[in-house]
This record gives sequence, C-alpha cells and structure tokens, in this order.
Amino acid sequence: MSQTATQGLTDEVAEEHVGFELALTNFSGPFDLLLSLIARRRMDVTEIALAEVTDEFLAYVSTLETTEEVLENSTAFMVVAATLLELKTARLLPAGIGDAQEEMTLLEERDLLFARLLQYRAFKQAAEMIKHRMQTQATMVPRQGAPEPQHANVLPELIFDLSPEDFAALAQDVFTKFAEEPEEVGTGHLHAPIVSLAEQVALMTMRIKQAGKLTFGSLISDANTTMVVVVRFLGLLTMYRDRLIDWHQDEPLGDITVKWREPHD
Amino acid sequence: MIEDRYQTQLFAQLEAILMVSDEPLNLEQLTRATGQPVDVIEATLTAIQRDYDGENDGKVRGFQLRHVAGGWRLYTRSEHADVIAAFMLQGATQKLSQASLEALAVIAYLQPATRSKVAQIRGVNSDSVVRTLLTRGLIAEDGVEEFTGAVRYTTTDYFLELLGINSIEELPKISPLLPGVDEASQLAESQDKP
Amino acid sequence: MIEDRYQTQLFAQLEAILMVSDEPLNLEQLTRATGQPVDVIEATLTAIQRDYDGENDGKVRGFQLRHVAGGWRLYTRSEHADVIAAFMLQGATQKLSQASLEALAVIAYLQPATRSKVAQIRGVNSDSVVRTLLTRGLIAEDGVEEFTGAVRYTTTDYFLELLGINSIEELPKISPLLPGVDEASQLAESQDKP
Repeated sequence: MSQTATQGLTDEVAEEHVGFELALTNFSGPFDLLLSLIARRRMDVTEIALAEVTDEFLAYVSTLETTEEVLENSTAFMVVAATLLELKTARLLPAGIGDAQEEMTLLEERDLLFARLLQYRAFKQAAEMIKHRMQTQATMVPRQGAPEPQHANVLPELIFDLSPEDFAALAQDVFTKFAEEPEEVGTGHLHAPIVSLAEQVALMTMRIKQAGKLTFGSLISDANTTMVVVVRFLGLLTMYRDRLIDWHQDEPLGDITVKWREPHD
Repeated sequence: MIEDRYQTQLFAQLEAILMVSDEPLNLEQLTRATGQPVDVIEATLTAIQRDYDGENDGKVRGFQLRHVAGGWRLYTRSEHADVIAAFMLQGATQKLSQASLEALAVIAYLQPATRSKVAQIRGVNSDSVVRTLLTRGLIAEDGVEEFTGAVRYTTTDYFLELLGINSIEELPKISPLLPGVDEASQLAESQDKP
Repeated sequence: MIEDRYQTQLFAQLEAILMVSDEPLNLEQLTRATGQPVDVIEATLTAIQRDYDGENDGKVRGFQLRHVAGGWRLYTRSEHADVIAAFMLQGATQKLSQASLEALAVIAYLQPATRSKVAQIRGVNSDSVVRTLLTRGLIAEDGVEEFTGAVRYTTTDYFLELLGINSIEELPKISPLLPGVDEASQLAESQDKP
C-alpha cells in the first residue's frame, strides 16, 4: 500500500507503525478512516457490518499516539470510536432488555453518525472533482502581462508617505510572520462560554441548604443558557453520588424535588 | 468598409490590452478603455477566440482566449503543457493536500461557511487547512455569523480561475452525491439487521 | 511534408512559451524547453515575428515579437499606447497596496532577491506585485541567479529618494528585533530544498 505524504497526525502515525497489520495509509480524519475501512470490505456504506468495522477502527485508534500535536485529532477519532463501540455493545446485548428510551437514543445516534458519514463522503467526492478540474486547468497557463516601461509614465504619481522607520516596522512584521508560522490551537470555533461545575455545585449547595428543599425547576429558574442547565443537572448527580442530597420524582416527567441530606452521626 | 477597419482596429486594441493584463478582464473594463459598446466588444472577443482556435485560417495558435472567472484572459493551450512545464522549471503551483481539498469543497458548496462547519463535516479540526486556503488566496473572509461571531469564508475569483469556471453556479451539483431522504431511511432499516 | 508539420508544432510551442514569459527569452532557454536545434528555433521565431506583423495575411496583431536585450519577447504595438494607457489608469492608484509594500520590504532587506524568495517569505505568489514594483520603478532587475537562472531584483535610487535616505545602509536595522533578516534568508533557503 502506498504511503502518500500528507500532513500532521496521519503522517506521524504511518511512519511510526510501518508494518502494523492494518497496513495503514494516511487518513485525514475519523470519517476518512471509516470510509476506507468500509471500502476495503467492498461494502455499501448503508450495509456496514458494524461490529467488524468497529473492531478495525478501534485497532487503528489504539495506534494513535496522543502526543500534544495529535491530541486534537485523536480526540475526534475517539468520539467516533466511542459511538461505534456503544452501537456495537447495544447490538451484542440481548434484545428487549434495554430501556426503550435508551434504544431510541442509540438508534438516533447511529443514524446521525451514518448521515454524517454519507455527508462527508459526498464532500470527499466533490473534493476529488475539484482536484481533477484543477489538474486539467493547470495544463493551461494564464498570461501574466504587465505594462511595459513605455507605459509607466501614464500612471499617476506615486504617493509614498512611509518614513524609513515605518518601512522597517513593516519589514519586521513580514519576516516575523514568516519565522513563526502560526501553530496555536484555534479556539475560534468554540463559542460556548465555559461553565464551571464546581461553581455551580457551590451555588446550588448554598441554595438547597438555605431552603432545605427545592424543585429542580426553581434551581434552574435563573439559568440563562442551556449549558448552565446541563451543568447544574450534572452537579446534582455528583452531589447525589457524594450523598449530599436526596431527590425524588413523583411521576415521569414530573417535578424533581431535591432535599439537603442531614449528615448521619 | 469603415465599419470593417474599425472592427480590425478594435481587434488589435483588445489583443494589446489582453497582453498587458495579469487577470481576467471584464467587458466593463474593456468598454472604458476602448470607448466601444459592450456588444461590439463581446463580438470582437469571440472573433479573437475563434481566430486563435484556427477557425479562420486553420492555424491553431499556441495560446487561446478563455472566458473564466467572469472575464477574458489569454492562456496557453493544454497540448503544450509539457513544453511549458519544461520551461517553467519551478512548476508554479504546489499541490493541495487531500485535507485542504476537502475543506475547500465544503466551503465552495456551502459558502459562506465557518471553520466549525468545515470541522463538523470533515469530522476533524480544520483550522490549519483553512489557514492554508486563506494564504493561498483560494478563500477569503466574508463577515461574521450574526449570533456566534464566527468568521465566514467564501471562495475567491482566483478559485474560479483555477477551476476554469465563471461562477460558483457552474460547479457540478453536489446533491446527487448526498443521500436523499429515501436512502437515509433505507439505511436506518438495513442497520437493524445484524 | 513532415518537416512542415513539425515546424507548425514548434511555432505553436514557441507562441505558448512566449505567452507565459514576461522576460526576454534567449535561444538557449528555448532550445532546452523544446529540444529543437537553435537554427530551427531562430527561423521559427522570425516566422512568428513576420506573422504578427501581418506579412502572411495582412492581419497586424495588437502585439509584436521583438528581439531585444539578447532575447525574444512579446510587446504591444506603440499604436495602441492610448488604449493601454486608458486601461492602466482605470485601476491605477497613487498608493502602493499592502501586498506591494510587503514585497518591497522583502526585496529592500534581502537584496538582491528573486521572486520565489519574496513568495516564500510572504507565503503567497508575489509575481504580480513584483511586476507592479518594476512598473513603478521602485525595483530593477539585477542579473540572474547562477544556478536557477531566476532574475534577481534590487531597489532603485528612486526608492531611496521616496524614503528620503541616501543609501540602503541607512535603512533602520531590523535584525536585532526578533528574527533577523539573516535568519529569515537562511530559512528561505532551507525551504528551497524539498
């Protein structure tokens, strides 16, 4: 199998694990790997023997080195691996035992994963098409004309108001940018503000202690984002685990009442 | 007769302007430079194109006049790619990586698109490839998303030029590649079988 | 007969090469690219020249093939100077673009510098901005690099004049600040190697 040089994560992995039984090529992401595993088994993406592909996927993921450089990409692989694993587990369990709600969730998750995989496949094909067009176009080179010296005098006189210092500063910028290729981890795509679990637990502890008993509804009445609601719920779970609170719910989807648990002697 | 000479003069004038230009020229630019009406210019450009293609005298030129990225520009012909490559030792364009091409495809079809959209579809963080595309002038920033404040990207005219098309609408449709509603529901069913 | 067809192919090949070049080409370069003997190339260039001058079909092109400075190069014809001037004035600005200034800075501090070096340091193809600087008389050609044959550029006296200094040595030093120019040029060289 040829090892074409691409960038980042996959290169490194391929180099470090030459001879590994999977005969690794370079993958630009988990979807890419999934698609290739499916292709290798000559199966339609809609008829995947999920369990087998999951095994291979996990085998590949286990070879990923989670060094700082590849951490981010590895995480993406892990997310897909976890989803696949969960789906596989669900299939191995005897039918009918699981919670119906849980099964529904798994089904949805699986459909979502495959929908995304199909979507990725479509764009991958589009990328291939763009590449071919570019290759064809590259055989035709455009004229890069420029005015000839005799034309230069028609141009309006140049206004050049930079001082030597301005000019030097500009030069320094250019060389600096060149010397330090931006390598920081981008966070521009993260827009959700961080909500601290510890802070929310502290806040809720205070409120529940004060009131002795509170409904979940009133506990989240001042939450201004979904994230805060989620974190408060997680906070309650940890507080329950730590035996700080008790709670009960009279009927499905009914109000949850939370009570501060008096320490036993 | 005068009409004819006029045409011939415009023919040569347009040839001269095309020769000193390093980008596709649109009709408006040529109208302003020559003072001729748009339709006359367009007809003359087509005549030049045919002439270079050998439709007048059977003599196919080494170059051609092409209509790309919304404008007209001189290009060499594909059949001379070998000599041109031998001549331009440094081979001009570096190739884009598979990852960059994928990101480019997402942006081209969904534009304007944010980095997180690209990452979501590719399943991996795509910040560095988006940066590569920006540096190479294939995409450009185009405002921010109203709620998230995330930067949106669109493809550039240079991208159109590299693809040899005049507008994004000329990109082959992607919809046949995407699973339809039917396929998606079939897929859900087929998965139930062990 | 075969001879003839051969000639025609070379004719088109040379036309293609001339089209992508904006520097005078010598016979040696053309021999290397086409693999044809010097005398055949010279004869074909003369044929192209005559053809553009209308000696075959009475059709005078907007451009001409001229033999100048030891090489062959396409030029526009002087009778179209007016339209070309009108065309150039359209996009003409009195100030240099950021891109042009950056390229100028690289050349000023690394001179002599080739286009590919400017491109490497700026991270984008800089051919067109280098051409702008040439047209504006801010830089000039200064020989070629020994191995690559790439044209080297230096700044001109006019550049010094605009900046109000007497010599390049009077440019404020940038080396003590962050990465030195030497380092930058070393880096650029190391990146030349694949």
